[in-house]
Amino acid sequence: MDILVKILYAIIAIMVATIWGLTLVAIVRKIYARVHGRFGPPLWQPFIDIIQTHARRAQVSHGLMFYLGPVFRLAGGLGTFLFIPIIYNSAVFGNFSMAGDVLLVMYFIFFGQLGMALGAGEGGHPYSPIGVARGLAQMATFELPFSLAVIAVAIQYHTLNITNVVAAQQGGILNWTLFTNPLAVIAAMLSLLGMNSHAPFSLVKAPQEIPIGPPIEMNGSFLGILQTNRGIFTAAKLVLFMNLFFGGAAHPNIFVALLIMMVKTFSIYMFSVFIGAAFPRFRPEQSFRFFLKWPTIIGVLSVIFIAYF
Amino acid sequence: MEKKYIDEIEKEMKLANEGLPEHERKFFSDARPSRIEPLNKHLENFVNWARSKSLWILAFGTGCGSTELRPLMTARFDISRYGISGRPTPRQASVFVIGGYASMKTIKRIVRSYEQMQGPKYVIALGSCTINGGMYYDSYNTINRIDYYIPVDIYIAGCMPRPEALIAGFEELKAKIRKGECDGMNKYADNFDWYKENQKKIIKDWNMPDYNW
Amino acid sequence: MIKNSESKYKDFVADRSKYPQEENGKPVIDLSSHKYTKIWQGPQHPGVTGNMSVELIVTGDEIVDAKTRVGYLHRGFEKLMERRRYIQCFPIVCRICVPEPDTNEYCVSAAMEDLAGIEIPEKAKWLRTLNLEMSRLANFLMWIGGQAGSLGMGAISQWTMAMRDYWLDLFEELTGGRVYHMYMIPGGVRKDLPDGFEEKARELIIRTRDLLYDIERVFFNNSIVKSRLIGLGIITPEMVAEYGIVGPNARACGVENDIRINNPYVKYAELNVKMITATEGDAYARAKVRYREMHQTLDLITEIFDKMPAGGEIQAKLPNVLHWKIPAGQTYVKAESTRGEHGFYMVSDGTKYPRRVFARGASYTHSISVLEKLAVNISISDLAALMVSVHSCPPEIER
Amino acid sequence: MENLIKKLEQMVDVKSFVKKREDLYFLTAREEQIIVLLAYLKEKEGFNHLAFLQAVDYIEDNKFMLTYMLYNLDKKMNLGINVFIDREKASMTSIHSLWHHAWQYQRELHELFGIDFPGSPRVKESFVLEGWDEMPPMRRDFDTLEYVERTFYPRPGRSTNDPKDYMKEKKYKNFVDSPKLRR
Repeated sequence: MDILVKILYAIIAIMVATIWGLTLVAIVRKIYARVHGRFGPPLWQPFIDIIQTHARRAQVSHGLMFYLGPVFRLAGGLGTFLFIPIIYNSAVFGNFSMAGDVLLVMYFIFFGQLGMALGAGEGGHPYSPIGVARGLAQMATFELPFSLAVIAVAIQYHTLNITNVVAAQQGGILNWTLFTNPLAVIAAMLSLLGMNSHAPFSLVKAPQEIPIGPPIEMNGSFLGILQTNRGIFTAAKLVLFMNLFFGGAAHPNIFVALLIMMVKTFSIYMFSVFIGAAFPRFRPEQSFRFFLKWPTIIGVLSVIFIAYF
Repeated sequence: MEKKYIDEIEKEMKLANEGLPEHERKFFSDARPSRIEPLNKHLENFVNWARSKSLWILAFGTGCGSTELRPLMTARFDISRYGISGRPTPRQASVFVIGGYASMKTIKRIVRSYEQMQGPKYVIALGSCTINGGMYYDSYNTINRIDYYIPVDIYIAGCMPRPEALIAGFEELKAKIRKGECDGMNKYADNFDWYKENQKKIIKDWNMPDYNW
Repeated sequence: MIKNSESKYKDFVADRSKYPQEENGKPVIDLSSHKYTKIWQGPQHPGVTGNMSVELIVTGDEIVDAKTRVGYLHRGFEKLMERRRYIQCFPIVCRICVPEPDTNEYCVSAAMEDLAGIEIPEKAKWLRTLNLEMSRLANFLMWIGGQAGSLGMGAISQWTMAMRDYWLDLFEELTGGRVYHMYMIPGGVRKDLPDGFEEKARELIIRTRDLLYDIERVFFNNSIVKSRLIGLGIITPEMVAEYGIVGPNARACGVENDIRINNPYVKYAELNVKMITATEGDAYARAKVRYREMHQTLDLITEIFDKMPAGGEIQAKLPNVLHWKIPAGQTYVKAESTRGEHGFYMVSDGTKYPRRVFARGASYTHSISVLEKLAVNISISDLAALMVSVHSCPPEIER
Repeated sequence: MENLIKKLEQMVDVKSFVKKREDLYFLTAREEQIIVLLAYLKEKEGFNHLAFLQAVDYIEDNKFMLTYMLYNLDKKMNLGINVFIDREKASMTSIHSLWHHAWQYQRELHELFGIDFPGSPRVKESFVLEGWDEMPPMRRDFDTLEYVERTFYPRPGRSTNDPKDYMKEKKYKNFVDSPKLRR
């Protein structure tokens, strides 16, 4: 009986996260539009897009992996999400948080991309392998500073459990990792730029070079699933960062806590949006070089700093 | 019915793909487009509303009419307010904007891109040149009527039509979609042989499959 | 494979140790060996300029061979003009180059006047100069938006396209047409300036300057833009004569080739047009040259408004244009478009119909020979930027 | 300019020499001497910019007139060189060795006029037409309107009429003299 309740709670959490993630995507589109000097699409546009993609009459598949690719992507997004507590100390939004879930989450972040790579490769369009190669290489590079930052956090709090990490940051803004371990936060935020793949790191979906890259053959429901996953995955990433570095969202009143979560994730997202609105795109090797240079050095420094001082 | 008749019927229902060399034919589909019936009434109305609210234009500037697509997309006449955005690949696009005249080299690509689009797909034809040839009515390289080669939903007259006219045309298209009148995909499937005959009449070197998904 | 620090770009060489193996100087490209992939960039591709395509052969991310395929916009203008009378030729020529139609109008009208020996009045010359400069500015705004967009910087292209649209509004007020303005008819121009045109234009010039300063701050001083454009597609002064390179592409490597100064047409002799050159010859230098050209165009428009006489005849006496016979002869009239030398070669044989009209577009060589040479050894990511940087305009290639 | 003409006349035989404008001259040369003439003009006289190479179809006297338009950046002067070649089995010596972009014009002429340039690279490639099986379209005896009516589907209701008669009957019925363009 207990597990059923937990599953029900998880479904509620997924709903909330999906809606919030898609709304966040729409808000970001509007902000870009304002930078461009126009109005931009309405806030409900992503939802209508998803309905429209699922309502296509004909859908072309290229084999089994082509089916499984978006499914893996969605599984990766859900897996990333399900092990992150959205709200600290909440029965509904606690999710399946357990010991060592940080490692699981980082594995799931990879998992979705790999599944997507398999599916896109089956599509057979020459641009999708190029996009997949770019995406995986870039991910391998930006995962390095991120893992270093997570290792630093784990050393700092002597735990691999996100809930404990959040618990350790409670009680005052100065307990956040942002202030207790700034180097790790800097490294992680730099890698967030690549994770969100906004400019200048929007290599994977560069329209002028490889028109939209891996999902170039995805159509109809495949694309719809990918877009749904975009909402979930965005929310999951941002909530993870919020939990690890910005003190999580904790409040006795659940709605206030949700509000805190929204405000924090939004401001974390803005960091990469502001940079993306003002910069052109890197060449792939430039992007890889960027991640392997300063963010990695900062991450190593943060680990050393935490371990020995 | 006996099985061999069924086989014969199936054989003549298959496409010949004569344009392709012998060893390549097995790589391509030889199925004809099939008519797809809409869903039941209320569901169809709902999805039609969703389709009309998010139109994805195929990013293929086939003629000089596509010059006016850039002001349409950008800050002056911001078409994304109406949920219309560009899509770089035909697999995901739902609206094909034929920008002005189509030369004989372009109509081949137009046919190919149109057949690769996943239905329901709508076509908007810009400019007088797509209606009756316009000022290129006697040019040996530009076709006169686009609707002999692909089904067209909305014509926008003018050389070239202004962005306001384009916005009005898109609104017309939305109204037609909500009424469920834009059925170009099934029209193409029904009159497939007629369209193919017209296309092969002008595309002299037909080196692609007869119907490419 | 590709060095990308700004200083190293000067001696830019790709590592050819693996692919393709060279035999007596020529790379051997064997598609059946699975080392190479053939990719068609275009015609249905967001990164190509207009409706053209480049047939690429890549190994990994590096282009080893490129062939430009054009002809998707061929309308046979020259054949059509042989079937039309002189005055009927005039309204179709502006379709030859879509973003900048006025150069075609000027060239064909000037060619007819040159053959028929008609001298157009002063005010008409001033108005033609004004119109040419305005269209040059509009096209440059579109170009710099495309250059920024090809690097994935959407904001700049949105701003410049909006600003270009205000200039198109001025065009509409002056000529009645938004994109295609059949304005410079043979023997003069169609309309005089409307009231209040000058004030609107001056006010718009100020706004355009503000936008240009913003663009310099956001685009030209951007480290990523520099690291991507500097050293991309270097045109050397030796190539200029060999490949027939004209216009900003030639000026960006130090060759002083500007028809407005070398062979002044309508009123450029009385305006102070400065020769704007750079020395590097790479994409960044070309962009800078065009950026300074835009500023100079704004200056020129202001100067034209200062020097233009108020009244005056704007239309010379023509014979009845419906049966207008032009004496036999041949002529070549050229003007400086945004892409360089844009010329019309017209041969008449004494009848009502021209015998032969040929439109020489600058990007005829820029985006075929030059692009095929420059595209080799660069990464596939840079191809869109390179195509915009040589300013290829497909409709004027194939007419 | 005149001494240049003298020099040229000593070297090759220049048939006619026309001064069109201050900065535009035309001269007519013989077919077999064109490569010598162009090489001399390019290397010695500084006419090193080939603006274009085009053909004019003189069907009545059964000739093609090729025009090489050169430009001299120092003298700021255009020089057009006309060469008359035979129309049947039209062939011309290729100049792709002089300019790297000359092969484009030769490919275009080969496709649109049917003039052959032996040895020119990629001259047989298709430039703008695809699967064209008629005669080269830019020749005078190719009737494009007839081809259009044969190939495409003109929309009914379109009428073309001679502007002179049309204007006469519509507008200037009671005009005696021909109308002047007025602003």
